[in-house]
Amino acid sequence: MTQKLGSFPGGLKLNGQKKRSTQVAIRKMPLSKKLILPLQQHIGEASIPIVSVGDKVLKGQKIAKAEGHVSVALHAPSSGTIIAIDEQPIPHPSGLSALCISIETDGEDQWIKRQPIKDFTEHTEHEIRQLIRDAGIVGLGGAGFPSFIKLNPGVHHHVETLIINGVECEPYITCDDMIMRERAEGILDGIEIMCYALHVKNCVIAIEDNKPEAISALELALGARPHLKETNVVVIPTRYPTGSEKQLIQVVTGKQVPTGGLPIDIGIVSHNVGTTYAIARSIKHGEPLISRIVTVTGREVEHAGNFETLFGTPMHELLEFCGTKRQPEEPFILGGPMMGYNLSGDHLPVTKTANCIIVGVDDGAKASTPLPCIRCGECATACPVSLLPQQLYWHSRAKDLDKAKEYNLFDCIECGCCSYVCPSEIPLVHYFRFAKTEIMNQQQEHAKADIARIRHENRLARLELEQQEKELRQQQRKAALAATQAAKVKQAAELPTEPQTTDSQETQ
Amino acid sequence: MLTAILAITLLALILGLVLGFAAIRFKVEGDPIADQIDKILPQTQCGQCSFAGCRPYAEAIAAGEVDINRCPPGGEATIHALADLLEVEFKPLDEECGVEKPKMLAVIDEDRCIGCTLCIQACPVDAILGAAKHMHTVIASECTGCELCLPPCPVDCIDMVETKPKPNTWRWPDPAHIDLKLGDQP
Amino acid sequence: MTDYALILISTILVNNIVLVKFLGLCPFMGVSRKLETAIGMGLATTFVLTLSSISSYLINEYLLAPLGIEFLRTISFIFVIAVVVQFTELVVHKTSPILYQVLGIFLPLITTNCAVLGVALLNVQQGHGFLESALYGFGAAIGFSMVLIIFAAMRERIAVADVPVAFQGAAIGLITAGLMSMAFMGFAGLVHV
Amino acid sequence: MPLSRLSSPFLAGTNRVTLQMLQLLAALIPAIIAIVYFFGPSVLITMTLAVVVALLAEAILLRLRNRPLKPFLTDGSAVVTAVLLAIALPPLAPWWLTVTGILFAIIFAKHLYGGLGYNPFNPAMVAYVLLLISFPLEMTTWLPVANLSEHPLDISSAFQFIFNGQLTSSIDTVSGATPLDAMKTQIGLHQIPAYIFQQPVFGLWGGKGWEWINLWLAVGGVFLLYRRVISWHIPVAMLIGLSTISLVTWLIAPELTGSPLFHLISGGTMLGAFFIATDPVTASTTVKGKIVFGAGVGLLTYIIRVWGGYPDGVAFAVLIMNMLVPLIDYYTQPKVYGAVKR
Repeated sequence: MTQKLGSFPGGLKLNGQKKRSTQVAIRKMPLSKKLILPLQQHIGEASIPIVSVGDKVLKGQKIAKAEGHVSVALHAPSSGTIIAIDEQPIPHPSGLSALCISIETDGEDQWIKRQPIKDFTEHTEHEIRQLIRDAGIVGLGGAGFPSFIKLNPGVHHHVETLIINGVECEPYITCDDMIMRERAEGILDGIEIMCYALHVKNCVIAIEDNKPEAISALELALGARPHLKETNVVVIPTRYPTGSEKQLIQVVTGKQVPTGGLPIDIGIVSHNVGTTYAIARSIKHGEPLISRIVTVTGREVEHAGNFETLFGTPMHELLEFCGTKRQPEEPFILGGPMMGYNLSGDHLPVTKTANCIIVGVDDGAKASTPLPCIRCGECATACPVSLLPQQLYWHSRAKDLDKAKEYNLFDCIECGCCSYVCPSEIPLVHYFRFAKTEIMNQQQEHAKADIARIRHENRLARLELEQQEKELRQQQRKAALAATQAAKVKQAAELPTEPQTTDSQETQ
Repeated sequence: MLTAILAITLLALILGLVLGFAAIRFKVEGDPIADQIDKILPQTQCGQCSFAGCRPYAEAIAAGEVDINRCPPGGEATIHALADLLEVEFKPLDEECGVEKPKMLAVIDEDRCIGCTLCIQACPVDAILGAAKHMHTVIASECTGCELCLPPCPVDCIDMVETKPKPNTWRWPDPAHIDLKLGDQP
Repeated sequence: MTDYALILISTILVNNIVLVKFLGLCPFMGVSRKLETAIGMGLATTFVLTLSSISSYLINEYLLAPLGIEFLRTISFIFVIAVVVQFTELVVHKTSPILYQVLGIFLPLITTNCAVLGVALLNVQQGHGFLESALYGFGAAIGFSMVLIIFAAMRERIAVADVPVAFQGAAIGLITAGLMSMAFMGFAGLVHV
Repeated sequence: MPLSRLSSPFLAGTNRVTLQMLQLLAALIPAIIAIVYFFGPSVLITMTLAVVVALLAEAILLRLRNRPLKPFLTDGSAVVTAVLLAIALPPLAPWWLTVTGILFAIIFAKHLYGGLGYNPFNPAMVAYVLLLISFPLEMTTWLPVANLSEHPLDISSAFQFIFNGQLTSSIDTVSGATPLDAMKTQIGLHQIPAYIFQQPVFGLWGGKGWEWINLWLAVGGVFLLYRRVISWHIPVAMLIGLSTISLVTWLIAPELTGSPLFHLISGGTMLGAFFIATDPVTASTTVKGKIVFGAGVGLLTYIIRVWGGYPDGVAFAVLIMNMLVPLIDYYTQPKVYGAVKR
């Protein structure tokens, strides 16, 4: 059933470089000695540790609980003992450190007792969502947004379409492709659970036309499940960045998510195929999210491919396992070549949002000195969100952040199309990221300044009040004194013979 | 000659009337500009601009008595914002008021604090918790780094600590500075 | 009717008060730093210029001419313009205090704006009737505001350009104004007034 | 292997400023050949002189502002400005005219604003207008194409004329009006266009020789469109703008000026539409803005040509629209994805 497809402006035709890592099936990364688990592996509040140093934990045991609404739990990827809960460098463009739990594995890899659910329809949607939250499931497409929130349609929203995002439009990354080829059954189980939780029937699995094997695998699996007749595979023309949530919604349904709004506002929910599979595992097999498929590829990698890797595995072990010719501290890319960021630390752990590691981009950009912007408008034509990157660049460079906000800076999805087509090779996305963090920092500063002003004004008011009370008390005392003195003088007038000096009391 | 003088005085009379009427009709009260300026100032209430707090400094600027570059905590960004608002030329920070330094937080060394409450009275935003003869501590989220609590402390147990950026408050480096030297980047 | 249109075209485009007749240059340079203030100044000047060119015509026609005291023309024109500007200042102060603060000294400065006095005197010199002098004042003001707004938008962009330090600010502004007036010479001869 | 970018994206396309400028120069070659064919080789001399002076001025200025020389000299923007100015100038323009023009363009119109990318006015047109206003005589003396075909001008005599002013070969009259100029002066004398067209300076539809130059410029322009160096919005908007207003006035008052076709292929129309108005630095950048910009240039060109004081209005029209670009860009922002209401 070919649905009429919409499209979005701009975008790029990129060389997929996918063949490199899809020749071999998904392999399992052997267990490593030490696992480092950052507590902040998702968007929202970091989770709070519930274990202490020295505890023995089993595989799949919860070691940190969710904190606040937008947060999920964290589980031990393998059995062992907790050796440290301290600040460790985490995979982040800043290279800074954050609170992590380190586990020394004992090699037994012994599972905790799991409660798989045979028939999820017996549970209410709320219970299903709680189970998914307790299993620590987050969006595996790269953002890491807690999935249980996107499974809650809320009171006044009716979900019309569930989109399963198997587009994977960024070059080099193939983890979604391989998971669709080898684990189509698991994905369909996940779809059933999500359709139940969202009360939705119409489900679309969107796949780019450069993944024929994945398309056939899923269509075969769908054939065997007649009750999923409302679910169908939709083949999307290959174009970057179709995989971005808003652009995919525009292609599949032709509708646009309002700025600052969520897809649920127009009755659409989208999930990554990896997340769908993880949801199925958490409900049907009671397994929390403790590992994910990571693509390791690039010119320097001998056995490029996809690896089921436990979270916390140090990246350099993964790279050595694939035979990468790389000196320590040599930079590599985490994520895709268009939206990922470069890291160089060796002991950085694999986290829930690490979908791909690239060592040596083949057709990478050459080092160059950027020329000034000639306002040619190529970037505006290439922008899938129809922004004006040349104006955003102009104002971000001038640090005129209000103007940058006026030109919808925060609608920029940082896809990199503008930097790609820029004839002056200006790092446009870098300017926009700088402007965004500057604006956010400024907003925090203003919020703090407003609080400081209120506290200052309250303090002045309080001091004012105390001052008035002191004066009041002084007046009362003076009045009382005057009264007593007057009484004395009257008394003295009646008994003229005994003059009394009263000034000594006053100065007391 | 007489008619000329008469004509001019007549003209003056009529127009004077018009102006008098207009002056009454368009009376203006309050000074909204001072609030706008106050909104821009960083509210550290530190007094480095030689005014008792940010509000007095804002009122002085609105009245035009003082320059816009006397606020070290606000630094260049605040001066740029004030220059934009008031349509005046940007002037670099006045050295005499102090130099722009990264945001600092006051921390009390708990071994040496004797609970004398002098710093509590000095803090313009009540960011120090404690009572007489009891341990004092600074509320980190409320401290504006104005350093007013340093002088009154008899045992000098308060020192300024730079705030370490965390991954979610980290800011991307400014590409404008590294623009031309990009070639030799790693 | 067509000659009214010709007056308008000639005052706005052909001999534009700022770029061709080089009148009213100080507010032109002073208030063109930001677009919003330029628009505010444009409106204020249009209001003042139209009003003052009408009132200066009336005074010249019904006060100075019958009494034969034309030699008082300049002083009385200045007088009227000052009053109109003071009136405008009160109105602006009341309606938008921000514009009042931002225009600052340039609002009272309209009194000494040579364009305003220039238009009044040119009206008399060219013997315009009542409607003609009103149109002439209005056209000159529209010309002034239009060029001021265009210039302000350009200066906002140039303010961020990598201009050599010696030329930043008013210097590059003057050069840009010079190039603009060169471009406006294209309209020369458009209308034979 | 170090990464070449500080942050993503790490891939990059092949589009470069230098490539764009080279393709623009390539697109000009057929027209240059036509000019040499009709007006003799003098334009080649003017062009080389302009390019040399332009690069020299650019080098000195970059040195003064201690900017790296190599990236800015090789981006080709100075060469393009020089070539465009040389084509716009009369073929036998004296050397000092070209030098003053190109120096003014590179120093005042470009580097004073910060060099490539920051100048609000098109440097070539600023120089052309400066020369047109300051040296009207030299700027309006064109070799009449008619007698050139009888005894063509060779390179040495052209060189002689450009550098020291006298003419060795037997051509007596040097000064002759351009077709546009001739049309305007004749109209001034209340001739009707049909009769004016019989004069030798006019060819089949426009000026003799001029029509071919404009056609070859249009061919170059189409090549640029095909290579996506320029977008179609500005040239199409300008040509449509020009032809609609000329069609309207031609229907109402045919005696006022020549036919729309005449205006399309005479003077600097095609050069303006495809090569000058589309200069990305000084033109509008938004899609709707480009259409407004192009239409504006077309309208103003026609108004100045027919009612203005100067024979060809393209230069003035481009400069005036360059002035309006910041305003146009501000008011023609595209609708952003998910914009609820604009």
